[in-house]
Amino acid sequence: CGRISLSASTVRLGAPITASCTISQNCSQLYLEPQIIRWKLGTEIQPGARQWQWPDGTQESIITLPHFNYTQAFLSCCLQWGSNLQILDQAELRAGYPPAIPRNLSCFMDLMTSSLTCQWEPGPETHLPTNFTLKSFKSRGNCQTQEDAIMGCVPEDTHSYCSIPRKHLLLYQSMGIWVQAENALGTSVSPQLCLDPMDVVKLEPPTLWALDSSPKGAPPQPGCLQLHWEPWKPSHFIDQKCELRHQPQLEEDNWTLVAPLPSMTVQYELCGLLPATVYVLQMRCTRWPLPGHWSAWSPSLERRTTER
Amino acid sequence: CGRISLSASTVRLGAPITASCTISQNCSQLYLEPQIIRWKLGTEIQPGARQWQWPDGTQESIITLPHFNYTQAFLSCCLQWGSNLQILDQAELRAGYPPAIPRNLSCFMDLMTSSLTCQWEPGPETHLPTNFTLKSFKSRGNCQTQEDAIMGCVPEDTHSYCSIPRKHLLLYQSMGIWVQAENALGTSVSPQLCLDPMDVVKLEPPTLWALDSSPKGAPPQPGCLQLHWEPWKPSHFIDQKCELRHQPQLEEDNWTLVAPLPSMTVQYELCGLLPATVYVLQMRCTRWPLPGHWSAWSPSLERRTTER
Amino acid sequence: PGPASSLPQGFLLKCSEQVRKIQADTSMLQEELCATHKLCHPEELLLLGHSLGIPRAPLSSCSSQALQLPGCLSQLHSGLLLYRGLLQALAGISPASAPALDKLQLDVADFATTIWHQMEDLGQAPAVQPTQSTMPALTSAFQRRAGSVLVASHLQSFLELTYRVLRYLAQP
Repeated sequence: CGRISLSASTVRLGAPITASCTISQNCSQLYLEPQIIRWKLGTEIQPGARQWQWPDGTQESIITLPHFNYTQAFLSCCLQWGSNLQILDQAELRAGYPPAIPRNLSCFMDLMTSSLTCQWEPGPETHLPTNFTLKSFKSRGNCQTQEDAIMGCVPEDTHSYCSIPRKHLLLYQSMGIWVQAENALGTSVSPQLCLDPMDVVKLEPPTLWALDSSPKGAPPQPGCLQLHWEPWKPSHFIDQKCELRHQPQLEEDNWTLVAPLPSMTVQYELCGLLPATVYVLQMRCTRWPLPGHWSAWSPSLERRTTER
Repeated sequence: CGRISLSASTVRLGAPITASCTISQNCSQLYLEPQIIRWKLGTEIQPGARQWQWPDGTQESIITLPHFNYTQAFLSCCLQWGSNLQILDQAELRAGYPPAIPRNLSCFMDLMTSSLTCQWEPGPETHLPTNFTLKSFKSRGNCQTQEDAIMGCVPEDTHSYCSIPRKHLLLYQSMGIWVQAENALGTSVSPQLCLDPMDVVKLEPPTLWALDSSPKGAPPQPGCLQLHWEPWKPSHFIDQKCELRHQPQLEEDNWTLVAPLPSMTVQYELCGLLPATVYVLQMRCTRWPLPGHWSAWSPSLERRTTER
Repeated sequence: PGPASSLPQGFLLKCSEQVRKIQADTSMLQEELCATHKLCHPEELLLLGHSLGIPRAPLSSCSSQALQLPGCLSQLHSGLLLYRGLLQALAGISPASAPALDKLQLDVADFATTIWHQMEDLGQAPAVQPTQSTMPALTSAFQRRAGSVLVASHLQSFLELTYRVLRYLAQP
């Protein structure tokens, strides 16, 4: 009976939209004397439509909404019939913005799930359904050549991160990674990262213990602490270096750093501390000499040094 | 080289198991002088095997374990070769019990998910992988005739309940339901239920309010309370009857029952109570006059009756 | 005896409950269509319904002046099959409305079965169930949504009339 056609069903916010509605000949014969086609945007009648009749009796009306400022609305083509306005066709109009370039793309390798998780900032609200896809390919060196494309990773609804499963990864080789954002008004891509998943392994902090006696079983020297630490178990196969920081419990942010330290020791004597004082100690490690990220600092260990 | 064949890989706990191991001719030529085939159950050597050689040079040994009392063990066929015993083939043996008849099958219809959930008691441990399936068919009257079979409902691991989705149900007609349990040693079926899902709807309790004034706006009479209640919203389409119980707050289990009550009222005046006393009131409803289960009692409503 | 002495009390009680259940389902669908697609008034879509040829189910044999039980049950059954067919033709209107539409379809189908079984018990059921009449062609998403609003509105009137018939049949 009635059919709406649109210049576009999705436009930039504030842009014009032109719509036409044609009422077929057999519909007009539904005992309707020639009629003005009315347009409703939501529930409001819209002025300014131009209407004419084709030789074959078809009626057509065209309307332009100069500045469409709703993110979503229904445009209805109507005719008066009986006591109220009859809707003959309805089109859903949407307005918003093309996707901005996704920023701050960063990735880390999760050793427990062996998956590479990348996150990004999606940019300002577009008001339109926008699909993000994490794209990547296997490569070498600085990712100038694409060897095999990897299946696109589609994040769960509204998430701004995605995890590429182990079976799609080629460890110890470079891979090119970027994010693509797409909606009805356009597509944008983030700058490309080039990284080896193993270079972005996320390390959990090491575990730090204080021992009550020195190796020969004697109590620790005044102003000294006997320490032992172990890197995070799943990362034992990775060569690492660590660093220790300590400060008296009552002080604020006055850390003393002891670095570099090996990732494995049987026993380590830390001296030069004030006697009979409670110290707070923390440790972190990083893959080394191969590249990697520092782990977070370990939970604080609190220990009192012996009297003089 | 070696091949074990068993009388059965799964037996009742304590039953005998007979196994034979044949060592092919070309295996015995593997510079092995004629040898005694040894059997190991787990790590223990088993005595009492009988061995002979076939005309074609094949060696065969047969052993019977008179009372196999492990729920699970590995039986190995071995030969001495070099310093230690070589395992040529290995079979997994299992023992347990056939499934008992599932008992106490009961079902209820969840109005929110529109699914029929049935639960049962699986019976004693069988020590064997046992599959339970909730089987059902559409029927009429007292389920003597099977009209359409319904897809078996397989519970999630170790669960003793299963939910038949709405699309498999025919409401307001009888359906036959039973549980089948099956493992390597046998199959057992529960007695069959015959029910209309709507007759086992699980009703949530009604909501009970106390009103501060009587219909004409006057404060309630001494020893009276103005009440209002509403059945659980999703069950509004179901005709129900309800009952109210009340007792002074300090008393224990000395309820007075007011029944039957309609499921919907604008206002109800409950009198005959002690004045200036705090009462605890609860309400429950059931489908009526059509069959159904009583809902649980509603949470307690506490109200103080007015002074004389 | 009353107009429906041959109908068991249980049957009438079940039918009344099924009608109320379907009325509640239909209201849910109507609320969903109004909320999601702003199609809230069937009277705005009469012309469209006319041009699409969306049928209504007759209940002429059920009028209290000239109640004719076999004919009434048969019209109830055929009407329910018609509405079930219309609801199936409207599948896919939108993800938001799909659950309400599925639930409604299943409840309408089950009510039709309740009526059919009773007709069989009364020996009034024809050998073969009536086939589904042809469904209107709904070519656009809007026509399916508008069609749903109209079908829901027609179904509510059908159920309203059915409920009055059941109350009349339940009179002693």
